[in-house]
Amino acid sequence: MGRFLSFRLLGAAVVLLAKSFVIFALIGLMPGDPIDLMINANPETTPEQMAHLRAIYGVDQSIWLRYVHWLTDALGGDFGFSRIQHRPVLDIVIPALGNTLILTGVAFVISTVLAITLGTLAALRRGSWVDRTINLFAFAGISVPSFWLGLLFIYVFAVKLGWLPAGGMPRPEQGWRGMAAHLALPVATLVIVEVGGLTRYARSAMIEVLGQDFIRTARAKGLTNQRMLLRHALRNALIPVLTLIALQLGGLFSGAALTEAMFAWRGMGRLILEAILGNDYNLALVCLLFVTATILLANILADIAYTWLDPRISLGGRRK
Amino acid sequence: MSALLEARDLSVSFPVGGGWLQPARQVPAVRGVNLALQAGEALAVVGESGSGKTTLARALLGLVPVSGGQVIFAGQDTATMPASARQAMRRQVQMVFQDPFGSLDPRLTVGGIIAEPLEIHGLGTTATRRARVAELLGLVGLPADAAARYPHQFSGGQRQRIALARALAPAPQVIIADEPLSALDVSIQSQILNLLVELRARIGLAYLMISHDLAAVHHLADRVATMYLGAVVEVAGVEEMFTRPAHPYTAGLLAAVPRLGAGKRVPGGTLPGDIPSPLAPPPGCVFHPRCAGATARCGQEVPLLRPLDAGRAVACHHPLTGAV
Amino acid sequence: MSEAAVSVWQLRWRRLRRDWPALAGAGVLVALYLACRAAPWLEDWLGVSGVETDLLSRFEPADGQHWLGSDEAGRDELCRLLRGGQVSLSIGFMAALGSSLVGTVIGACAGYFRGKVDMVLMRFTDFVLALPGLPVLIILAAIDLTKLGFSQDFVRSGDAGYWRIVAIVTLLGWTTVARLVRAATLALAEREFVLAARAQGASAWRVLWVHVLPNAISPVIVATTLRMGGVLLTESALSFLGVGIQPPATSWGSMLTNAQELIATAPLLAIYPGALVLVSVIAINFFGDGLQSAFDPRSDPG
Amino acid sequence: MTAPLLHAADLKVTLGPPGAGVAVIAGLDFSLEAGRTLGVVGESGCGKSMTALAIMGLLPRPHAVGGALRFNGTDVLTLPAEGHRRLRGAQMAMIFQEPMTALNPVVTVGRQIAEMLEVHRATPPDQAARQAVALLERVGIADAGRRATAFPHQLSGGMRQRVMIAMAIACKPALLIADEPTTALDVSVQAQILDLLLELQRDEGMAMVFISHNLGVVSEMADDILVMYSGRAVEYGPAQAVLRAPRHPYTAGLIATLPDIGRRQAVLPVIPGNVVNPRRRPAGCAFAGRCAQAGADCAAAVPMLTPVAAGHAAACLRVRPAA
Repeated sequence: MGRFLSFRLLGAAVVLLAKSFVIFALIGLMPGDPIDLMINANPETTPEQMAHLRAIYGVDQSIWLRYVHWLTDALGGDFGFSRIQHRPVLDIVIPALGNTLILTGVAFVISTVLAITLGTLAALRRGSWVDRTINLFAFAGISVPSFWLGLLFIYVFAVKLGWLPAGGMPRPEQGWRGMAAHLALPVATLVIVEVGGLTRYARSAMIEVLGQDFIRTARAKGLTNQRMLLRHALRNALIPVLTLIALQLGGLFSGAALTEAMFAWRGMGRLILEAILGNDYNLALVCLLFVTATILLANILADIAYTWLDPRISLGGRRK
Repeated sequence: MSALLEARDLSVSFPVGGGWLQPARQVPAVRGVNLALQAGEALAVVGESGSGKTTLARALLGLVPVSGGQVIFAGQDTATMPASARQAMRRQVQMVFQDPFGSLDPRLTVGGIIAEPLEIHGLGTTATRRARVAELLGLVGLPADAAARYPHQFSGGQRQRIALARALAPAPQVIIADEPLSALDVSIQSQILNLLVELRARIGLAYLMISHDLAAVHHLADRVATMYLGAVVEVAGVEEMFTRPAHPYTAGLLAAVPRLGAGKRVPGGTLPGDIPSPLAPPPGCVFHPRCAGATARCGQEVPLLRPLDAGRAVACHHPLTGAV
Repeated sequence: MSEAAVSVWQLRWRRLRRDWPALAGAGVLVALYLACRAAPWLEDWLGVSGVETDLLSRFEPADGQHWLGSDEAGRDELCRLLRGGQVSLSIGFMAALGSSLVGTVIGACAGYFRGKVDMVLMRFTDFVLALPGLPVLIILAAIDLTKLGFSQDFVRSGDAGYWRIVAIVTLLGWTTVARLVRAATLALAEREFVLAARAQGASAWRVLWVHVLPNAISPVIVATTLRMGGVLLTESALSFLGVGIQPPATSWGSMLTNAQELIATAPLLAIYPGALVLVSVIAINFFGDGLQSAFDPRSDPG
Repeated sequence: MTAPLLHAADLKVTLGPPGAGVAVIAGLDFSLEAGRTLGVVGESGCGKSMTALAIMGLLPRPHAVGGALRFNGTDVLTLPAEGHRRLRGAQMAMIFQEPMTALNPVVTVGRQIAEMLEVHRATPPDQAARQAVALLERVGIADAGRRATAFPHQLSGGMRQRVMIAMAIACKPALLIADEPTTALDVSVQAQILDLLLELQRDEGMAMVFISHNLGVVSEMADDILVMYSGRAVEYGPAQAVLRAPRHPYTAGLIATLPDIGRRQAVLPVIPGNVVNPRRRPAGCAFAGRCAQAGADCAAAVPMLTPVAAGHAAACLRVRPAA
């Protein structure tokens, strides 16, 4: 286990390094480097001053050199400053990461539990009206543009009915009620968007498992339906579902980014969008790396859960 | 007479596991097999799953990479022969597979499937190919209009006939058949078995038949080789093998075949245990843990395949002598 | 014994023909597309425009001339929706097709050549798949194309905006198809009819073209269809954020750019484009799902 | 004479929705005394596996059943689902063809065996686990204590089938149904499993329904043989009588068509044609299309199972009934 973990963490570090370079390079291709922005702010800059500024900021160097510089500083704990907020990037990123984890965590737990329950129900009542209703609901969830759904929620529940806040963060003195009220709409949006695909996947995984020989054995053993489902079917059906969840963590985050933007939730997604659209590249870079690192860690956790669910898989994902 | 197709000290291993940093382990599937198929001969290879018989067949066809030894076709080493000679060999050596549902491409018509070897080897024109397909369909007992239909419109036995027609298309000298009967219903097996016998008599083919069905082998083969854990343990003419097996494993296999009309079974006398893992073969004779006649020597010294009497060889320190 | 020849595709068509939600989905899509193509004709007939701004008739309610009213710049909402739909649907189609082509090539290479090629390509696929999609898309959408050597003229033209969206959605969208094709190719390589062709000495090219790809194509068709829905959603999100289709060109997504401000005053203007995206994606998904069950290898005869 | 343990009277099974169903069993009669073995032989699609599933109450849905199927005097076809569930595993058990897929891949074999005792005997888990180890020893698995903690993929095919058997006999059922139990196994392992089944039957006195396409295997296991063709019994009687003096042309053909190790023939006698698809079963005798003795009368009506000797019956118009 220890060996596996250190091996995986090392692998994740390598991937993170590769991603940091890709993102660094991509951001370098965006219009308006810091010098352009300064020049725009002060049209009287002379070419000599421009060259000088470029040298100070290192913009005249090759992308490799700039990357190595940035990386050395980052490894030393210095992630630089945010251009818009004039604060060290880490001071902004850490609370935002916490907010995102609250939002996505709640949405993730609800959608996973809901998907597995609905998927199992649909699989058991295959072809019935229950199955068809769940299927329709799932299709609608997959097909709806999340930001548009968020808009409708805001219009109905905040503008028309006034039941819930249209967005923003709860104040600390509002306690858990404030948290719940502010979370309700973004979580509902995220859950509806995420749960459709998962439900359909859980359904087909369950149908697959229910058709397996060992389920017939379980019935031949005279087990009750409940025991057959909980002890034999569910755990086997969870294996492919978990794979999909692990693969979709990046997607979950993307969905969260849009939802955070809609509901002014101060999370990583909103921060990244603001940073990119506001040309705050250093902030965007660090945010993206933190998100990537979180996804990689979650994937390692998924792998560990995988070996626990399926004894045929050895740690490291190899089938024995 | 020189052999048409021959395995010389042939070994095949498959890598298992391995990743970015760990090297893969090699699992030996075929270990130093010497076996020669003469022109016009029907040679059967029998053995249980894990004996390496299918891998041997695929190695002879060049479908899996060989890790040691040689495959000789018509006196030439296939590893060093020029591409044109290899293509000629592929025309001369055809294969029939076990699963008649998997061995025919569902997207092609039966005519297209049978004509494919002709196309690959550039034999004939479109018109002559069509005529050849009709001729082949007749040869394997299918109506000529079958050519326009698709494989899923045929039963298992009919599909195995189609697979045979495809194998016969380029007029080969050898057909390697890997368990050609085991996926078929009992009443269909004998139809195909008869067809195989009849085709051999009419065309003068050589067969290499891989099978675990000893009764079918007895019906079809001239000579039989028994394999165990990747190695040939006994080779003999079919009558000698079935009446006086020399290797205890062959004898055990024969004894295990259920017989009709022998009355209800009396438990006892069966081969104990399972075939061992090729990753951890027992020392000495790999069969000794399951052998009733094993001695201390069997646990230490690997027996070599050596001639016993005319046309018969056995890899055993204490070959059996009596009849069963 | 004189049974008619029935190919696998004929059997699949028979199954699809009985699947009314799938047929309804396909019907809705075709109807939407034709309606979108008819936008210029409709504009002439009604004497309105979905392009020209008319600041004197902003926020008009629906009437005989403006069937769905007019928007914040006085353009006819219906005609604008139809023109936007042309762009959205065609981006969906092009990017889904592009993703499939890229994915098929990468997946087929990985599955057929295996070993190191497979390992490298699949690591790359995982890498792309694990990128936080939307932020990377936004960065890609904002990239200064002149820094990549494209001419100023091209970059400023409307075409660049269209093709940029198609390209970036393709760049991140091929992974599903690549995985599917790889899995299908790997499975097919073990099938005995592929072994049979190899035993005949068939070239790698022939094995891939005659035996592997035709048998691997059905999951690709399904994935391409479903991918179209995904592209529509992505395009609308990017345009909503202001980095997608740029004015004067329009798409359903770009019509939603101002939706957040309009939601309180003119909610219908925010609802229409999103509803059309929803309807199209649902139609695509129903059709794709129908294709999937019609193409299910388990209902195919061997 | 006491009532038989298992008795089928005009058993009919139709699979599929009403109106579009396929009659996979079209009227079947047999009975089985306690402690004896009924061998059921037939080719694919003849309905032999469906007979087993009907006894166990595991027929795929939707289905319709007809006739009667009495187990210990109770008609299991009309038994409520819960009542049938209580019988399964406790009084009737079943083993299958593929021991790999028939075992749950993510549960240890010890737990899978112990579960039987927990469900049907309410045995406490620790005690059930100990009994599972004893059962593994009973079916000839060496080092049973360690094997009980293994997962199915860590065992060989033969050992997995032994695990299935241990599970099946855990509650000492009166009836064991073995559906092609050795088809997926090698001959040497097949012999071991057949021996094990015979020893267990001798010690526990359970009755067995032994289903196989392999006449040789059935002949070694069965007291009585039921030969099925296209959903019906074509011949039924004591094993030796059926094998030595088959009366139905299908049985006779099936026996003649098998290559015999002791005797090499130039050409094997064959049954021409293909196995009948139950969807396209002809009126009259389903075998008539492949039968050399068939005449116009064979297509007219389904022949009834008619006694030809003591306890021996065949369903063919060409056999002369016993006096």
